[in-house]
Amino acid sequence: MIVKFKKIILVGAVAIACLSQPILAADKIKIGVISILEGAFASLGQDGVRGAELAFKEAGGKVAGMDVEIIVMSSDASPDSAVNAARKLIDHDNVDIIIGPLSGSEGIALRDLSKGNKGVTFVNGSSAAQDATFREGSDNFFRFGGDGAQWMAGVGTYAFEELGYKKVAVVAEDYSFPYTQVLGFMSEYCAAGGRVPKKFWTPIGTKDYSSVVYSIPDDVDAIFVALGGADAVNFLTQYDQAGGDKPIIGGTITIDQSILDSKGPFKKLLIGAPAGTPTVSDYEGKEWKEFTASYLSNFPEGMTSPTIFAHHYYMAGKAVLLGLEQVDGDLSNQHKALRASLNNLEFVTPTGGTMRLDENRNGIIDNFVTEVYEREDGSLGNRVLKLVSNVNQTMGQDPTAFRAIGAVSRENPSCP
Amino acid sequence: MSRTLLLIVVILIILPAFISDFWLNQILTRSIILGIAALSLTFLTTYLGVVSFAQITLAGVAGYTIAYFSPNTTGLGIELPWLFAVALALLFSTLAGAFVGAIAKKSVGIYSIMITLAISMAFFYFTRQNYSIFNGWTGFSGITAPVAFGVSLEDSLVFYYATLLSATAAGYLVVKFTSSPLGLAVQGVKDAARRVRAIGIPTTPVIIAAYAFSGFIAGMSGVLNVWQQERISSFSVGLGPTIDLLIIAVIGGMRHPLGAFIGAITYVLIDTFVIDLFSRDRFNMIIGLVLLFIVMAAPQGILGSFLSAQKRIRKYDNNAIKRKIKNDCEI
Amino acid sequence: MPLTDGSASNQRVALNLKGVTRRFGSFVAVDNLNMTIKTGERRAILGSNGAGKTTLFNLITGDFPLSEGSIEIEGVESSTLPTHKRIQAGLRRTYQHALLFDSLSVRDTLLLAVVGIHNKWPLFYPLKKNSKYHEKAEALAKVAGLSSKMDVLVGALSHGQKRQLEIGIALSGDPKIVLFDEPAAGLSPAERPVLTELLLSLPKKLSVILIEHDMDIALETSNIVSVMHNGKHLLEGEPEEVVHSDIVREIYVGKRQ
Amino acid sequence: MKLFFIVFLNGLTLASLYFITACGFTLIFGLMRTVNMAHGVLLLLGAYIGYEVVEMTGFWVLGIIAGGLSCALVGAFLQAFILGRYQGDELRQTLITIAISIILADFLLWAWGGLTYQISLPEMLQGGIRLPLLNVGYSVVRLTLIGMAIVVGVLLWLLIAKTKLGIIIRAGVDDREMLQALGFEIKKIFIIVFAMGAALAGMAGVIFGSALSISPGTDIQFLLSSLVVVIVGGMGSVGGAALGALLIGLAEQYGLAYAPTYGVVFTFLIMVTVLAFRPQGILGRAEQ
Repeated sequence: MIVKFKKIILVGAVAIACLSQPILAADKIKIGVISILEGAFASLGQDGVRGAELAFKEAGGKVAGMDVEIIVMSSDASPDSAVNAARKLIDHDNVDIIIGPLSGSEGIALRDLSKGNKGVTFVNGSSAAQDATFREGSDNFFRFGGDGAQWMAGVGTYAFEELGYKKVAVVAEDYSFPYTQVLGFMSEYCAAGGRVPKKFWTPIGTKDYSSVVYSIPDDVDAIFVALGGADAVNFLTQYDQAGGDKPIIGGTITIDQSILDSKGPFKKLLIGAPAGTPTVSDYEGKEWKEFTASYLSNFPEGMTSPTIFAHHYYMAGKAVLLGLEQVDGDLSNQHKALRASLNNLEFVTPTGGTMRLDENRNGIIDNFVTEVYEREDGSLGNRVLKLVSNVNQTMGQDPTAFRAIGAVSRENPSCP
Repeated sequence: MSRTLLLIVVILIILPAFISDFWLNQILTRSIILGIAALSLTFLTTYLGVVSFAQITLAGVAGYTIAYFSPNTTGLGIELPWLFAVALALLFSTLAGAFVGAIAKKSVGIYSIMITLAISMAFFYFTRQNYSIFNGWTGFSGITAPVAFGVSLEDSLVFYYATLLSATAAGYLVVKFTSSPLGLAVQGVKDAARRVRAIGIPTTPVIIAAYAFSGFIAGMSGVLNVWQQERISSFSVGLGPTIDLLIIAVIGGMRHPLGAFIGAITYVLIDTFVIDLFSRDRFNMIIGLVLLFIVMAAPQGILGSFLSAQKRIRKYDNNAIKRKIKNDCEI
Repeated sequence: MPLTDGSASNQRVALNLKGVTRRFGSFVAVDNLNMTIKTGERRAILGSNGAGKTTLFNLITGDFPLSEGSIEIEGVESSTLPTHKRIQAGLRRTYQHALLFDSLSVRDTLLLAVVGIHNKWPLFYPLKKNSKYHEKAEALAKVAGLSSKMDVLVGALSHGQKRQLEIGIALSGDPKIVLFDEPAAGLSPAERPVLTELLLSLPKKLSVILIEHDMDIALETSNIVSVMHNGKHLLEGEPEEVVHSDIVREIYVGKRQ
Repeated sequence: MKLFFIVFLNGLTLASLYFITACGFTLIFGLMRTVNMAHGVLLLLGAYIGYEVVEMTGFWVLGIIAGGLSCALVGAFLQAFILGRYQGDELRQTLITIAISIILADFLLWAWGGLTYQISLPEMLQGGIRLPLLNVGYSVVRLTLIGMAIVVGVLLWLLIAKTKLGIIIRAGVDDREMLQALGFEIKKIFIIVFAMGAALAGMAGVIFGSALSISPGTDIQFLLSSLVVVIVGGMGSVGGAALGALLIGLAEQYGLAYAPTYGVVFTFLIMVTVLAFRPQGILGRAEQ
């Protein structure tokens, strides 16, 4: 027993020695980046990380005379994993600022986490659920890229007025981001006089949409599709195979370049499809060309042009750098100065607009109404139809009225 | 072993004085919570002889109950005094355990694996799709640990001790349960179910009781988990955590309640630091390889291998010591 | 060596089997079997391997459901009762191949056996060290000759000790009918007289059915003998009479020569 | 009413797909009592390899063969060098297949990335035709699935009922010890069966990737659907797999059409109901 006792004490002592940590001197800024680096969204998440890294590379890896250390953590699209990643960054790596996350529900989770971690400033990556800032906002959680509803600005009006679609059916995934996108589309579309008789909320990862395809009412003029990745490919393929010929209106990630680059006869359905997005990969603007060139030279292994994720993580990184520069790296008093400077920040975005925050710490953005077109080589791309400037979170509507619509859900909004 | 256990507990009590908050929250506390969940699995495996994939589901039932009946930022649910919420959570997880037992009562071996896996997936999809109780994909967030008897469980040190106390209680309950007549009957069912009936004890209630008890233990972990994570969602009851729990139980070894906790700390360390040591992209491969290695090389898990190695060494000592060790190893 | 007096006809019926039949697919293991066991009766069942003897036991205890027929235990129709209810009604059995809880100790096994036969089973609370259940378990161990092995794991017992434990379990509570399935199988010549002694010392009011291939033990401990062949109950009678009947010579004794 | 019939057809075609994907799983389980948790990832592997081959050669059938063959090789390797050592230790085998599926899935993500792949169909299977009575367009490849399922089912039935290997397999389902006692090289037979099961998974993957699409995560979905199909139909029975696939396929499609939100849950409810009343599955034999 005594031998055993000694052994245990020894093991315990070694363990304690291993566990104790040296306290680091604060002569550098630590920034954590959370993105999805595993599972189906991994390649998108990697592009998000590239965006953030690009911002810091352009700044020479320094801000306000201090070194910037970047620590990347992976989540897996689940709110739980995003929170775990953030906890590790906060408690273990002692980061000052967190950039991320990528997807809707993760953003809501980090906003809640931020409330209990006032010593850290959270800058959202590309997560676009409305509620992350609009309801129950947190004063150390900032979002420069806007939400999924803002990303649809202009589309509803365009569909009703320019394309003359009187009735539209909705097919969308069943979680917070598509809810927000549908809200963005419908709030304009319904106000313009359009009707949405039927909404299909399908579980994410649904493979077989055939029964949804056949349930779409015959009398609608178009289908608003807010599906991402494989879901979009599957739905469109099956719709095409079933002989479907209604025009498509795309959600922001439905007309993503990765889907336009996928192979299959379904693509002809997409030609001419309008969509809303804050990021157009082959936008002709000067700032965007510079941004793309910088992206390509820094990441030759990256995508052929920056995705919406790279774009938004880049803006987050840029905002952080500008804010830190303004306050000269002063993070005292729970980042009070930095927060104030972020709230008042104005800078030129890669799409040439001016980024600034509203009172909910949510970006007022420039949004594009785009159209899928066939390039000369037969591949598909997006071209800009319309630029909608200064889109705020209430889509230009009266804030009180907008808020009265209530939190987005499967049933809300509704205009059958 | 009981003396060793005592020592471990003493070390765990003084440990917080030496470690950072991160180690306390994210490594120790999280390990112990996972360990309690794994204990509910190793209990079933060791004493009833079935492998249940439904333990995360049972923990989830308790977790969702706490979320629903506590203040949260979701706008769903009813606020109850925390003691009521905890009592309800444990009641529901126990009942859910009984339900799983009632469905899986006739199944052993791989059949029990498949059936419990299917049940847990049904629950997972249900939570993901249902918004009126479970708030779907997003789940509940902003749940905070209560102030219990004047101290706030939100304080990480207090919470750590509460967790440690719960783990000790869970271990004690398991030991007590297994030596009660019902616990003996559970072990009897594992060895020879027909004989249990032939001494006048119906096996169905015994099996259901074992699952219900495991539900209670899993529920303890579910409650603590929600308080620590401050959130719960369909992901918390998905296939990932379900398989993780099995990995934990296997790594630690299923022969002794302590194995669950050894497996948990090992898993948490890998989970937390592999991303630092190796490429973050290949994290799952590392986990898979570790699991493969342990299953192939040390089927009794870390604790099991340690115990049998210890036995091999002591074989050469005199008989008295041998007997002592034998007793030690079997609590 | 009759153990009961001659007034068998006045005795109560402990176990009544009527038209008991069990089929496995097209194979009839027990075929329309009738048998009445009176209280205090000691009956040996003879028959070659595959005659359906053990299946009959499994039917009586409810390990297998009946295909046809009925079973009355102590006057109560029990054909559809689950095993544990029949046990609680006073039925006990041993298994041919010891069916025991290898991971429990002898004490725990006997405790379970004692606890199990109670209708309101005190399963849920831990038993106190000196409770009546412990006393009863100790008593059973004494009968079975295992008092010194109380804390040994059943898995570590010798073959003979396991058989003793089987018998100990079968005598727990207040048994009315005990079915012994080849209790002497695998026992050494030295152990056999001990078993005979044990069987002979059973309380007089106990009804016993014994399957045993050891003729000496079977005849010595029984006062009535049944012969089964191909699932059928061929005949029953006084031991001497049956053993010397032509049928038995042909199907059973004949085979041994 | 029209919708009702179309959804029935959808259910039937989806059931065909489920049947094809579950066959390998139930075959391996039936003979070897191995719960092959790597079934889904083998399916994904076959699909990726099939994709590459179809892209390279342009021949769809070649893709199916390549997908099947490569999985057969991987399966044979797994059984010969890893799983075979623990035959009879079912829990450990299950755990090993879980570990393998984690490793392999990560490898596939590394090799093929997170994008969605669709395997190009031959000209004649592309697009849709108009169904006569219902007067709606319907995908040709989906209709073909019914035929494929029948072919797979019949071939498997012939193999099991008519060939010597089949007789051995059936004997093995009933009594593994007997096989060994009769002097069959059970190790070799197990390797062959596992390779066959894996090949079925691989081919199913290519078919799946052509009819729908594949991406990381497909493996888990199909492991789960195979599991449910096999549990409902009866573990280890090909007929059971067909019946289970039919039930699940129909439930899923009717769910999707009439109650999209809880469609997935229906599937699992059917399973729980079956389990509660018939734990061995509808056509399965009782566990012992």
